[in-house]
Amino acid sequence: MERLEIMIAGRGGQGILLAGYLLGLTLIKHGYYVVQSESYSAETRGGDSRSELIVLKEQGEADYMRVRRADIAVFMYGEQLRKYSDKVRNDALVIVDSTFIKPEELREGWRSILIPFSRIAEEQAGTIRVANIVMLGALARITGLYTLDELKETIQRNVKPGWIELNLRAAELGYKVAEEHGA
Amino acid sequence: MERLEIMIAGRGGQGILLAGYLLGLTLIKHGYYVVQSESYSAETRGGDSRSELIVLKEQGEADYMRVRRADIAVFMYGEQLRKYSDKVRNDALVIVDSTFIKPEELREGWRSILIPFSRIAEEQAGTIRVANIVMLGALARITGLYTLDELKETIQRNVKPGWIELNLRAAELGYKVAEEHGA
Amino acid sequence: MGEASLGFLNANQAAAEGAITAGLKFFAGYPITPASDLFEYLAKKLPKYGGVVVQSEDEIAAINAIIGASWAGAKAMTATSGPGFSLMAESIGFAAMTETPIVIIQNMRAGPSTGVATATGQGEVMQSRWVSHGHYGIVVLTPFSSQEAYDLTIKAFNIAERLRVPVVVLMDYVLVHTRERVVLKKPPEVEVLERKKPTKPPGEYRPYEPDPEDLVPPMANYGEGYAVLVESMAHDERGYYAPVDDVYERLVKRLVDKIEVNRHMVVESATYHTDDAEVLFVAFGSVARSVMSVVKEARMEGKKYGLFRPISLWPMDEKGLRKAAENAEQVIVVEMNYGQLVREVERIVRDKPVHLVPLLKLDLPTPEEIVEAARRWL
Amino acid sequence: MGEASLGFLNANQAAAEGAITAGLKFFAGYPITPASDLFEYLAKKLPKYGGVVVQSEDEIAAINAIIGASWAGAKAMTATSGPGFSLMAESIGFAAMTETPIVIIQNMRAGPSTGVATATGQGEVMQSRWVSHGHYGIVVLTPFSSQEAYDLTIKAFNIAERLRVPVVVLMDYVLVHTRERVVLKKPPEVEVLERKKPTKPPGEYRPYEPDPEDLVPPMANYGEGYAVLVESMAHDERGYYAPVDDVYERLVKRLVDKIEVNRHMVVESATYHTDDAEVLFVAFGSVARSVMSVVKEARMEGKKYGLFRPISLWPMDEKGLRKAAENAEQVIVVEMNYGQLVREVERIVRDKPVHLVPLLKLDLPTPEEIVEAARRWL
Amino acid sequence: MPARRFIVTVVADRCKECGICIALCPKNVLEKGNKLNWKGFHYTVPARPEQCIGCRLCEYNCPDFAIFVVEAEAAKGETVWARQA
Amino acid sequence: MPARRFIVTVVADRCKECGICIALCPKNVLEKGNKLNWKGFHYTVPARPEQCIGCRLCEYNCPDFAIFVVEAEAAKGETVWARQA
Amino acid sequence: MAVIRNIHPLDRFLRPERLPHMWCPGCGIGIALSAFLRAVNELEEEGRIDSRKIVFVTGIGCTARASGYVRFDAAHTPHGRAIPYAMGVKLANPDLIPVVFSGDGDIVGIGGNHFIHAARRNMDMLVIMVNNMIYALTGGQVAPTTPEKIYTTTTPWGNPERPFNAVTLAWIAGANYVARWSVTHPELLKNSIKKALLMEGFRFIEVLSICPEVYGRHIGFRSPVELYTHLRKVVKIRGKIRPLETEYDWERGITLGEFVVRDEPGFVRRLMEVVKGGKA
Amino acid sequence: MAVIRNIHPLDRFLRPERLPHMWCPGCGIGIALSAFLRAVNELEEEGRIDSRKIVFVTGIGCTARASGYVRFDAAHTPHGRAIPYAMGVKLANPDLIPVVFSGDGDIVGIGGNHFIHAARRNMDMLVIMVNNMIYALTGGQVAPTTPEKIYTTTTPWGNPERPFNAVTLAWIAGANYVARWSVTHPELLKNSIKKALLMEGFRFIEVLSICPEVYGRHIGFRSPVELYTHLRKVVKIRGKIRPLETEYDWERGITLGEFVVRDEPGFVRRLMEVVKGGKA
Ligand SMILES: Cc1ncc(C[n+]2csc(CCOP(=O)(O)OP(=O)(O)O)c2C)c(N)n1
Ligand SMILES: Cc1ncc(C[n+]2csc(CCOP(=O)(O)OP(=O)(O)O)c2C)c(N)n1
Ligand code: SF4
Ligand code: SF4
Ligand code: SF4
Ligand code: SF4
Repeated sequence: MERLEIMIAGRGGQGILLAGYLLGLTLIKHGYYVVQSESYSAETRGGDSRSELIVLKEQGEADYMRVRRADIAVFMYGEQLRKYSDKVRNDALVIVDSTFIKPEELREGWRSILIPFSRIAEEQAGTIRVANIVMLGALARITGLYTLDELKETIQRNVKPGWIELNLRAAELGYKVAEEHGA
Repeated sequence: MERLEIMIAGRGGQGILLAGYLLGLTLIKHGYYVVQSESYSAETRGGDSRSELIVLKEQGEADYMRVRRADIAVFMYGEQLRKYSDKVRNDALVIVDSTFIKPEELREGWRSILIPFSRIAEEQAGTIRVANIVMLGALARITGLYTLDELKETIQRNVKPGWIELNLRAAELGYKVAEEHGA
Repeated sequence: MGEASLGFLNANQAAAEGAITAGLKFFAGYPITPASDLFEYLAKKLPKYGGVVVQSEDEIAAINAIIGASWAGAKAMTATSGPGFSLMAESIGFAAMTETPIVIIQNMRAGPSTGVATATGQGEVMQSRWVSHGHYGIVVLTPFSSQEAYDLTIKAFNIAERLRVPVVVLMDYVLVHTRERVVLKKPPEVEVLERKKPTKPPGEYRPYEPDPEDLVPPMANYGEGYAVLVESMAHDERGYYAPVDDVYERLVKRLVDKIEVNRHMVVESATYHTDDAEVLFVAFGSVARSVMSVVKEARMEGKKYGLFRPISLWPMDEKGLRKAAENAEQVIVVEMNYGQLVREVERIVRDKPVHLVPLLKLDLPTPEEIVEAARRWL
Repeated sequence: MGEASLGFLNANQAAAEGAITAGLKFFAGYPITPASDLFEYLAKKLPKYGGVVVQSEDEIAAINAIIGASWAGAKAMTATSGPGFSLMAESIGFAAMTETPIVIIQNMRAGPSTGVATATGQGEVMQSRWVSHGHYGIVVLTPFSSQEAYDLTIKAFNIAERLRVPVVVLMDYVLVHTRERVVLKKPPEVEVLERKKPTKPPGEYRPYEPDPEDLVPPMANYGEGYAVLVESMAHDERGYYAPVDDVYERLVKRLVDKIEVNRHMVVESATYHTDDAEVLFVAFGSVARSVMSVVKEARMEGKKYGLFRPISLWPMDEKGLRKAAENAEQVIVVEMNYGQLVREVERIVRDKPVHLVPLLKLDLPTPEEIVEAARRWL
Repeated sequence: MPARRFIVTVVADRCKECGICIALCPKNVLEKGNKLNWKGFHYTVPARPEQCIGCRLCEYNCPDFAIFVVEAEAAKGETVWARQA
Repeated sequence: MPARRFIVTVVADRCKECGICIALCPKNVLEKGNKLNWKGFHYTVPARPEQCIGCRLCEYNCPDFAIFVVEAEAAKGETVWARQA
Repeated sequence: MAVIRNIHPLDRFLRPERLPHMWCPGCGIGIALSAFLRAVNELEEEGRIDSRKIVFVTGIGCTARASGYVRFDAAHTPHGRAIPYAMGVKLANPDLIPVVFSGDGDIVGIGGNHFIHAARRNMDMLVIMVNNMIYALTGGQVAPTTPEKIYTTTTPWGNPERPFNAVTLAWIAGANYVARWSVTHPELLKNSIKKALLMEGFRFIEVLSICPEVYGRHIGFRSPVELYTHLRKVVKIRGKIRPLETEYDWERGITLGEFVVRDEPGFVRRLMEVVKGGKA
Repeated sequence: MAVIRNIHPLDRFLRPERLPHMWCPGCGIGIALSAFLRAVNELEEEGRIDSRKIVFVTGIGCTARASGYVRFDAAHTPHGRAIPYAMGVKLANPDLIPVVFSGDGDIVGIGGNHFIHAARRNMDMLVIMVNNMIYALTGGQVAPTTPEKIYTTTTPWGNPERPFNAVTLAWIAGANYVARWSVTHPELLKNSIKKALLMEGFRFIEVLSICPEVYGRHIGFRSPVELYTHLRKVVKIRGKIRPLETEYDWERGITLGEFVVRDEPGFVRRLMEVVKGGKA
C-alpha cells in the first residue's frame, strides 16, 4: 500500500465527521501518516457530510489532500452514495449502511459489503446515534487496517466520558457483525 | 504681468486666511485667474498662518500652486517674516505691519512699505481684529491690482452681516492710510 | 439649471458642488480632518435642495446609511479621510457585493494611523482598491484641481449609478486647502446619468440579472413594489443565497468585469509632453502639479521630460501609460508614500526601468524638491 | 518543554498550539466562521497555561485589546476571517505605527462581504498587505499544512516580537478543515524569541529609538517604570507628536525598512521541481497542494513543470521567484480569486509571460480542475 | 349554538418534526406521522381534526409555516405539499 | 493666631492669559501683566501676594499648570520661567 | 423543476420557493417571524399599512437570515449594521417603514452603538430583536445576553459576564416604545408589533426565543418542546410596570410586557422642524 | 536648546518640556487633568497607590491629547478605542491600573459600544470623560452630548438630536461607580477621582468642561471666564440622589454628584473565579 484513499459520506447528523476523526486518530496510532479533511454544508442542516482520509505508510510530500478515487468508501446514506460514487474507484471496497441503501444502488465491480449499521445501533445499542461507531468496528475487521483494541483505545481517550461505555459496545458490535458477515 | 505670486503671512488669529480668501475673490472678480492656498498649524493655535496666491491674467495650465518666489509679500508678524523671507524675491514689494515689525528686519532690495495696520485697526476701527482688512484696503491702493470698490463689494457679499459695516470702514481706512503713505 | 456659474472653491467645496449638480440627495458623515468642511458645506446647503445631511455615530454607520439610502432611491455619498476610510472597509465590500451606487470622497492625509491630521499624503493608493476582503470591483478617481474635483465627482456619480459600483474620489489635503476658480457646469452642459430602471414587471424582475451588453443589472428602488433583496452573501440573480460554484464564480467575475466592459466610461488619464518624452514621470493628485512644473521647466532647458497622470487610478489607463512610456528611457514615479503606484507602473510598463521617488513630506513638495529627490536618475 | 509531541490537528488547532508554544498569554477574539474553533480551542486550553482568553464586543475591540495587552507585556493574538479582518483595518495601522508585536490569524473564506462563510477563498492577498491607510510595514505568512500552521505561528510571534510589527498568518478554510499529523516541537528544538528589552535606564530610554543595525527599538513594557507613550500620531523617538518632515519621513521609512533589513528572518518560500521548470506555477495555501499534484503527475509524464510557493507572502521571496522562473517559458499563477498574487508576480518577473488561473470555486480545486483551467497555456 | 368546525392543514414538506404543535394542541388533534418527507422528517399529521377548537396555537407556534387552520363546514385534516415535482 | 502667608508663583511661559485665576481669586491678588511671554500672552502676575489667603482656587482652576501657591514665612509674588534659553 | 404553491395564509409575504427555511427544527425564530407577518397582514387588512412600504432589514446571524425568506423590500447587511442601514433608508425616503429584525448579538453585541444612538435620536424604525441568548449561527459562543456562569464554546469555564437587560438599555437611551415578549406567547407579540408598527420614533421589541440546537444543547434542553416549555416557565408577564422593575434573569425570571410607550417626535420630524426653522 | 525646569508641584507627573500644552486659553481640559494628577499625587503621598502602575489611555480628540503630556505609561489610541485597549492592558497584567481619559465624542460617540460593554462586564478601569458638549478637535461638530437645537457646524440648522445623559447610561449598563462633576469644582472632582481610583470594576466619572474656542463660540460665550461662570450656573450639585433623578439639560440644569457606588466584583475577579471553578 502506497497511498490509500478512504471516503466516508452520509447525512448531517449521522456522525460522519466524528467517525472520520476517530478513524484518523486510530490509523495514526497504528503508525500511518494520515491527512483527513471534512466537508459539510453547515448552512443546511441535514445536508451533506463527508470525511476524506489519505493514508500513507510514511509521511509523504504534502500534496492534494482530498480523495480523487477512493480505494475504500463508506456510505451511510443513499443520497451521498449517488452524489459521490464517481469519486470511487471501479474496484473499490465499498461498505454501505443497508438500513438506508438498497443493493441495487451499488455499482458493479465494487467489492461491496452491506451491513445495516443504523438498525444494529438502534436495536442492539439502543440508539441510532452510534451507527458511526458500529461502522468503525466493522471497518477494523473488514480492512484490517487497525485492530479493534486500537479503536477502543482511541474511543477511551477521545470521546466524552458519558459516551465511552456506549461507544465501546458499539465498536464491538460492529466488529462482531462484520465477522459474522464473513468479512 | 504673466504670473504674480503673493504671500500673506502672520500668526494664527490675525485673520490671514480670511484676508487671503477675500483677496482671491476680489482678484477673480477683477478678472484674474487665481489659485489660493492656505497653510496653518491647526495643532498649535497662535502658530503660523499663511495664504499664498498665484495670480494669472488667464487660466494657465494647472501646475505647482504655491509661491516659489513671491512678487508681493505681506507680513503681519515678525516671526513669519523671518521664517518665510527666503520665499520672497529680492526685488519684491514687501508690505509689513509695523505694529509688530521693525524696519531693520526688512531685507535690502525689497521695495518695503511699513504701515501699522494693527495699531490703526485698534485705534481707528476699535478692534485689532480688522487689521487684516485695513491691510487689504492699503493693498488695493499700493498694488492697483483691484479697486477699493471691488474690495468693498467682496466684503458686502462674503462677510457675516454683523461685521460688514466695520470691515468696510477698515478697508477705507487702509486705502486712505496707504494714500497718505504716498503709495 | 443649465447655466454654468463660477466658484472660487477648494476641492472639498468643489466636490460638494459637483455632488449637488449630480443630484445628491443623501449625505451621511462623521467628522474628520480634512473632510469635515465638505460635510459642513453640504450640511448648510443640501437641505435647500431637498436633500438630507446627517451625522452618524461613526463612519461604519455613515457608509451603511448611504447604502440604505441608495436603495431607497437617493443618490448618496459620504466623505472621510484615512482612519474613517479604514473603518468603512467591511461595508465598502458590502456595497460592491450588492452593486449599490455610492460615492465616497476620501481626503488623504498623512498616515499611518492617526498620523498627522493636518498634513498631506498619498498613502492610500493600494488601500483604495483593496481595502475590503474578497475580490470585487471598485472605481477610484483622483482629481488634481478644484475643477477636477467638481467634474470627477459628477463623473463618480455617473459611474456609480450606471455601473452600480462604489466609486471613490481620492483627493489630498493640499487640494482641500487650495482655492481655485471652478466652472460649475450644469446639465445639459454636463452629463448627469441616472441608474437604469427595471423594464420587467415586479414578478419577473431580478435585481442582479445583468443586461448582457454592459453586465449591469437595472436597479429597482425600495418602495416601488419590486420586493428587492439586498444580499451580502453570495447570491444568484434573484438575490438568493447560493453557495454554489458556478453562481459564485459568475457573480464575482461580473463584479469586476462590469467595470472592465465599461472601461470607456471610467478610464481617464492626462499626458503632458509625453510624445517624445525620454524621461517619463508618473504622478497624480496635487503632486502631479509640482511635477508639471518640473517638466515645464525642464522643457525650457531642452530636456525631454513628460508626465503621465492617471485620473482614474483604478482601473488605470494602462494602454495610455504604455504609450506615454514608449520613447522613455526610464519611468519615474513620484508619490507621497513609500512606493505604491510604482508597483502598478512596474507591472504595466514591464520593459523599462521604473524608479520610485517617494516623498514622505507633510506638505506639497516643490518642483525643486522633486528634482532633488530624483536627481540620481536625471 | 523540550519534548516534541504529535498531534492530529487542523490548521486552526495547530496554530493555537503554535501560539501556546511561542508563549501566547493573551487572546481576544470575536466569533466568526471559520476562525471560531481556534478561539474555542484556546478558550479551553490557554487558561491552563496561565493565559487569558476573552471575547470582545467586536473585532475592533479585539485588536485594540491585544495591542494594549502586548504593551502590558503579554504575547498577544487574535483570530478572524474576512469581515472581521476588514473591521480591524484602522487598528492594524495603529499596531504598525506604534510598533506593537501582535499576531493575527486570518482564516480566509469566500468573499466579498458576507460571501459564503463556510467556503474557501484567497481574496485577501492584497488586503492583508494594504488594509490600513497610510504607508507602513507588515508581515504576512501563509501555511499550506497543519504543520506549517504550527511552525509559522511560532515564526509569526518571533517576527512580531523581534521586529515589533504586526504579523498576519493567512490560512484558508480548506486548511482549517483538514487534520494532519503535526510534530509539536518545543524549545530548544524550536526557537522562541522574546522582544528586546531596554538597556538604558528609564530617564534615557526612548521607546522608538531603533538599534542602528536592525532598526528595531527595544521595548519597555507597561509597569516597568519607563513611562512609555504609545503614540498613534506621527512621533519622534520619544513618542512625541512631531508633525515635521524629517521626523515623519524617518519614521515611515523605518516602519517599512526594518522588515527589509531583517528579511533573512522573514522571507521564506518553497520550490518543487523548479530547477529545470519550463512551466512555472506559483500558488500558496491549500491550493498549492493541488498544484503540487499537478506538477508531480506532469513530471511522471515527462513534462517539465515546477512550483514556486511563497511562504512569506509579504514580503515575498522575490529573488527566489525570479530564480525559479529562470528557465521557465511561462509563469502560471493559480489563485482562488480574480487576480491578486498574479499582479505581484508580473511585477517581479518582468521578462516572462505571466498568466492568471483564477479559481473562483468554493472548495479546494482538484488537480484535474487546475489543469483544465490552465489548459490554454499548457 | 352548534360547535364550530375546522380544517387543519399540514404542509408536509415544510414540517421539521419539532413537535411543538403536537405538544401545544389542547385537544390532541395532532400526532407525529410515520411517513418521512423529502428532508427526512416525520411530518405532523392532523389525526383527529374533528376535535379541533380553532385556537390556532399550532399555527401561531409553528416555526415553519407548516400548519394552519381555517373554519369550515366540516372538520377535516389535510396534508398537502407545497413543492410538487 | 497670626495670619498665614503664601508665595504665589506664576510660571510665565505657560500662562495663556485666560483670566480664570484672576476672576476666581477672592482676594484680588492677581492681575493681568503687561508683559508678553514667548507665546505672545500677557501673563498673569501676582500683584498683591500679601492679600493671599491660600485658598488655591487659582492653582486648582488654572488649566495650564501655570500658577501655584505654597505657604511660607513671608508673602511673596513670584514670576518664574520653566523654559530657560 | 419543482412547482411551488402558495398555501399557508402568510405565504404572500414569504418566498415559498425557499421554504423550508434554514432554521433548525423547533427554532423559535420562525415563530417570531410568523408573528411579525401576521401583524403586517392584519394591519394591511385593516387598511392601516401598505406592506409595500416595509423595508425588512437584518444583520448577520440565524435570525438575520429572515430577510431572505420574506417578500418585502429587504436587506441582509453586514453584521451589526442593520440599524444604520435602516436609518439611511428612512431618511432618504420617509414614506418607507424600516423594520430591523435581527439577533441579540447583532443588535446589542457588535451593533450596540448603533442601537443606543438610534434610540437617542428617536430614529424612526421598529427594531425586533430575537434573543436566543447565544451566538447561534457561529455555533454557540457567549452573547451579551447569555446568563451568567453558563457554558458556551468561548466561555468553557462558565460565563464571567453579566448580561444586558436590553429593555432598560433601550429605555435609557431614549426609545419611544419598549416591550419584551417571548415566542411562547406569539399572539401578545403580534399585538405589540401591530401597535409599534404604527408609531413614530424608535420602537424596540425584544423577543425571547428558543435555540434548541445550540443554546438548548448548552443548557441541557435539546428537545424543542422541552426548551419551549422551560422558557414558558422562565418568563413572567407583568402589566403596567416600569423598565426598572423588569428582570432579566434566567433563574429568577424574565419579565415580559410593554414597558415604555412615549410619544416624542421621531427624528424625521425633528429634522424637518429644525430645517424649516431655517437658521443656516 | 532651552533648558526646562520642573517647577509646578504636579510637574513630576508631567512632561514639562511639552508645556505649554496645545489646549486653547481657558480650556477646561487642563483643569480636569490637574484634578486627576492631584488625586494621584495625594494617593501616592498617602501610600495608597503606586503611580508607576497607572496606564493612562486616551482616544483621539482635544481631551485625548492629555496622554502626550503626562509622565505615566500611556497610550494615544485610535478614535473611540481607549476602552478596549485598556481592557487588554488590565487583563494581560492585572497589577496595572488603567485610566481612560478622553472626550465625550470619543467615549460615548464612536466608542459608545465599548463603553456599555465594559460597564456591563464591570471591566476594571476608571473612565474619566471630559465633556465639552462638542467635537472640538475637528472644529465644532455635533456630539452625542450637545444640547438640543444648538448650532454646530454639522447642524447649522440647529441640533435635531437629544443628547445622552451619560450618567444614566453608565449606570444602566452596569458600572460600579458613576459620578458627574464639573471643572468649575475641581476639588470635588479630585476627591471623586481619588475614591474611584481605589475601587474595582468599571468606574465612570463625567467631567463637564469648557471649550471657549469652539463650543463657547457656538453659544456666544467666547471668553473663558464668561463660559466658566456660565457653566457654574448651569450645574447643580446634589447629594445622595439616584441616577434617574439626574438632569442633563443645558437650560434647566445639569446635575453633579456621585450617583452610583456599588461593590460588585470586577471582571478580573469574575474571570479568575470561573476559571478556578474549573469546568472546562
Ligand atoms: C464582522 C463580522 N464578525 C463576525 C461575524 C460572524 N457572525 C455571524 S453571525 C454572528 C453572531 C450571531 O449571533 P446573533 O446576532 O445573536 O444571531 P443568532 O445567530 O443567534 O440569531 C457572528 C459573530 C460576521 N459575520 N461578521
Ligand atoms: C476614525 C476616526 N474618525 C474621525 C476622526 C476625527 N476626530 C478626531 S477627534 C474627533 C472627535 C473629538 O470629539 P471628542 O471626543 O468629544 O473630543 P474633544 O476634541 O471634544 O475633546 C474626531 C471625530 C478620527 N481621528 N478617527
Ligand atoms: S387550532 Fe388548536 S385545537 Fe386546532 S389543531 Fe391547532 S392547536 Fe389543536
Ligand atoms: S490662593 Fe486663593 S487667594 Fe491666593 S492667589 Fe490663589 S486664588 Fe487668590
Ligand atoms: S488660570 Fe493659568 S493660564 Fe489662565 S490666566 Fe491664570 S495663570 Fe494664566
Ligand atoms: S442554531 Fe439555534 S437559532 Fe440557529 S436556526 Fe438552529 S435553533 Fe435556530
